[in-house]
Amino acid sequence: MSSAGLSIRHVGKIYMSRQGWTQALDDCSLEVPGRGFSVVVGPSGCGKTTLLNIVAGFDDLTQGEVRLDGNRIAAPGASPRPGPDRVVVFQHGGLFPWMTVLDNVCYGPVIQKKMTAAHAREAARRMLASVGLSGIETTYPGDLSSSMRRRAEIIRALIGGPKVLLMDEPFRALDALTKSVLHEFLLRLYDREPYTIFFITHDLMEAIYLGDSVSVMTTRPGRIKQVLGVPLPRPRSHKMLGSGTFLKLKEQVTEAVHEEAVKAFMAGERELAR
Amino acid sequence: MARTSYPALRVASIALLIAIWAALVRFGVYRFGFIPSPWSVLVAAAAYVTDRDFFLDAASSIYRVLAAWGASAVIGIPLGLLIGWKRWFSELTFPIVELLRPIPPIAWIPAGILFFPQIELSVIFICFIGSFFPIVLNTIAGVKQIDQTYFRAASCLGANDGEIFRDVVVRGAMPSIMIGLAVGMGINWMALVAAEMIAGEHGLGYMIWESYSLARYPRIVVGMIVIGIIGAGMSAGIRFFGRKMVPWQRSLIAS
Amino acid sequence: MSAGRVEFRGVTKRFGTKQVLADCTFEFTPARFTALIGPSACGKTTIIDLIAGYERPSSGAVLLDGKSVDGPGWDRLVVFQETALFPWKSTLHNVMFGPLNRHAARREAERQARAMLARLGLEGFETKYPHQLSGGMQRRAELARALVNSPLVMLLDEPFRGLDAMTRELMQEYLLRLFEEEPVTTVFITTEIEEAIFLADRILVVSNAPASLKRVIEVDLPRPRDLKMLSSRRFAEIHSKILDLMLEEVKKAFAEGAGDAAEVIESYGRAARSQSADASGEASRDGT
Amino acid sequence: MAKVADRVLNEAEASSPTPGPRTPPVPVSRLSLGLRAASYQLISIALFLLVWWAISTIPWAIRIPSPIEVVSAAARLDPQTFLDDMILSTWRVGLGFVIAAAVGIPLGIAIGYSPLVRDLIFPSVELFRPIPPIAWIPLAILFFPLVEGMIVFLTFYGAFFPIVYNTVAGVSGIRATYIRAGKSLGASEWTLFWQIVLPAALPVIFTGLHIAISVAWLMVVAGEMIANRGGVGAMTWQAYQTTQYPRIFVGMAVIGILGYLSSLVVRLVARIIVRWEQ
Repeated sequence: MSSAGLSIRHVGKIYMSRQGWTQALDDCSLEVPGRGFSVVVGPSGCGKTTLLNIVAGFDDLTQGEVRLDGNRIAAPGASPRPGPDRVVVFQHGGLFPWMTVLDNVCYGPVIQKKMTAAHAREAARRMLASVGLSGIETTYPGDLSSSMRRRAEIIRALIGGPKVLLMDEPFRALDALTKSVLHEFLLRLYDREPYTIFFITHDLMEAIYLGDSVSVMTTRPGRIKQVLGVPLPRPRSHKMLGSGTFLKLKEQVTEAVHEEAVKAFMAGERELAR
Repeated sequence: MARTSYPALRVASIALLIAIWAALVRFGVYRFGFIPSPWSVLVAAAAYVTDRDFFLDAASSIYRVLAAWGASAVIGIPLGLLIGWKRWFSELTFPIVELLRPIPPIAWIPAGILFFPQIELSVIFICFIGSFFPIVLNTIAGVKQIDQTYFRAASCLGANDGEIFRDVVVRGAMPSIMIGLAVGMGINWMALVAAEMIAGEHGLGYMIWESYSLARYPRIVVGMIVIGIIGAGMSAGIRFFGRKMVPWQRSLIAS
Repeated sequence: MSAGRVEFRGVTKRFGTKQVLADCTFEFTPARFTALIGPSACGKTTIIDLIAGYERPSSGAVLLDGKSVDGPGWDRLVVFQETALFPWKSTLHNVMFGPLNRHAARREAERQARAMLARLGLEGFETKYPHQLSGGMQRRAELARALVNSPLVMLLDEPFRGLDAMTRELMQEYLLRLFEEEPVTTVFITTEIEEAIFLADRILVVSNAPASLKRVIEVDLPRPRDLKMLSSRRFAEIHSKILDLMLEEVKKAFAEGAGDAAEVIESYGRAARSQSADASGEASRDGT
Repeated sequence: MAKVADRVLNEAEASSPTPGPRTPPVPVSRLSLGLRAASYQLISIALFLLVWWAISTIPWAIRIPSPIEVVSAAARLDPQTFLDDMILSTWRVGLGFVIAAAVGIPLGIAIGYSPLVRDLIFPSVELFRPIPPIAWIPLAILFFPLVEGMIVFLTFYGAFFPIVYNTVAGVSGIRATYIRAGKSLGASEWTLFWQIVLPAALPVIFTGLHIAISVAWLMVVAGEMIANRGGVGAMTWQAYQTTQYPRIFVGMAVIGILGYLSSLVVRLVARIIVRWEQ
């Protein structure tokens, strides 16, 4: 009950609008063990992001509860607040464009009054240097390559030592090479110090390559359809992408997701046809 | 589309404009005979810019514009930020803004004179009305277009409401605020000229109108050119200032 | 079925002083699906622009069925990276645009357009404007706008970029089906290795700027293809071969001082190195 | 609708492990959302009138007639002359605006389309830009023998620049892929212009028209105040001269309403013509 990690229990979410009700999530349960790397895959519009938003505290839930390291952080009626214990890496990049990279990375520690500004700067510099990002401290995010931006954002999320790192399709819309660069980056960080990571994506290869487990979500209303363990050893390397274990797993996940994807796709087209 | 350019044509363009002006006046086409010629304007300009009146007029116009612009920025920016950020505040105050917005600043001239017995204050008030709406509306738009991601990012890094206001709302809206300030300055000059013509004493708009009344026609054109130059200079100043304020977005305030 | 042969003979392209293509000699075989893959911004799009006739080679020749390409034409049609459907025309009128320009009768053009839209599963969307369609539908409508002209060559410039992975997969299946039903010479640009293997008969790996042909890889997966093949052994072999080739390219770019490439090298290099040594090294640095 | 909700809630009841209090979602109807928005607007306007009234009663504040005085002044206006003034002003704005559009849009297209025309004409146009249109009033009086001509010229001149600038921006800002796609699909120059360049630029051209109509109203008011020969601007100015102060505010309100309505018309036309935009 009070074990470390993120625990999502029977979470349901109903949206209300002028048009009526939409059930986005229905009885969603998922466990992310402490220092574990859990990936959720599902077709777009299946409610993955809603689930992440609930955990992050951007959205409230209408059923169930979410616990982090045993403490309840969200329940119906108990309006959650976002906090530095659950930091999000955003889909389209969440670095403040009006702050330099260094100011972005320092932002959390300074605002939480964990460190003095000078201290935070020092720590940020060191952290950036340790991942090969020195020399860009005074640059604005807009002047960086997309890969550098993503990396700086991950560092900004990690510097305050969150209890869980929430990643909302962070590598979406990047080209294949940049993506694989970032995969290696994230894996290397994780090998160095495993954080609890809750990762959302619709890229199956990415899901299997990165995660300890892959949970497949159904199309709306979102529910966890299947959880598959990834038996690949760590540290991972891109040579494993051709291994038998990987291919077998990929086939399984593809099958599970494809069905949902087609359903979601048809539903989407029907909706537009109206 | 081809990006060919003809630099010589650009010079020719302006030369041609002046030549056509001179010819139209010289040969008195239609009523162009009433319009001062380029040469007479040049002579009048030489006389005017060395005159003490020039500095008096320019100084009082610039003072009025800057005062009005500053006041509308001081009131308009915070108001716009709040309207854009807090929904209840927007619902409470935005209808009033919407109600008053369609009234052009010039229509406020009689009211302005009525409100303030001193001419100085009423001219500044009319200019204030001119720049107030572009500044408020651009500030609101600036806040509204900030991606929700940044609010979320700030709050999950531990920022409270005040910090979100300081680090996300104000800074995110800054590019748009700068545009509002630039547009406001342009409308300010327009309102100023009208107010000075109708109600003013001193000032470049007043000078133009006085020259008309005293039949010193070339001076009218001199006044127009002086206003154009000062206005363009101030806009350039704002753009420069804007670039300093939003170093992360270089091309935004280019035009 | 021999029409639609595109040949590049010693083609070089410069923009100002910058060389984009260096001495390219290759050909796109009729009725075959060729994918061009290479690092982003390596000059792949220029190859499409040359075939489409938007650009002319600085030296060398681009030939279509033996004749030099001069200017755009409906026999070589492009599906662009971001959709280029005209937003002010309905889906039907977008598709009719080509036939009408060739002075087809309005009725006939409409009949063809409707049939083509139906073939792509877009019945019922004829009167919708592009912004009323989903991303996947827009791509299909654009395919329809090109295919209705029965071009000799289809040029696809990363057409599925920006779609989410699953819609993308479905679009790939659509494209495969269309191609397998009626093969035309197809040139497909992508940065995704998986996509290239899944769709193509041949893959041209393009080297970094200035672009030139690095290697031709024949994809011997049987047709008709299906998603199962993505997890086959043969697929994985080709995949790793191409990945290695591309990494080599990126390394070369690094030697020439390109900034972003440094990152690739670094992360791949470190991944290969002993992880424990790396980790302990970092730990001691963090400790100080 | 309600049934789905019931089912969802029942299921929630059955499956939820949460012991704590659960607040079932409160249905929000379209009506109540609409009412809420309307009530805020009413409160907002009421607040405005209250502040206005309060200021009018304070002797040491700015001199302003109370809202009641303004309303009764409006009621006492002669409807015929009032209507004539409104029609006259609207006519002047409309005429100037239409001429500006008729000249400005083709000119803007030519400047945006042809580098030759751009370099020949644009520098001269640029030269006029920093001079506020109102500063042209004295010259306009000199030039035009009739008040009518002068005022229409002023509205034309005010509307002209926003139209030209936005048309140029619209035409030169077309995404290159549209042109390329058109050429590949075999479009002639003629088709390219009418079916691609023009529609692609239309949304931006309408932005220009929208700005232009409000500048035209500003100019008509300035012109009428100075000429003092009919129109709502003159009516407002005369109210001041004859110390009928509440009428000033009636005039302002009318100017505001007419300005608002005419920009509404532009927006409506835009929505009909540019129907492909959301």
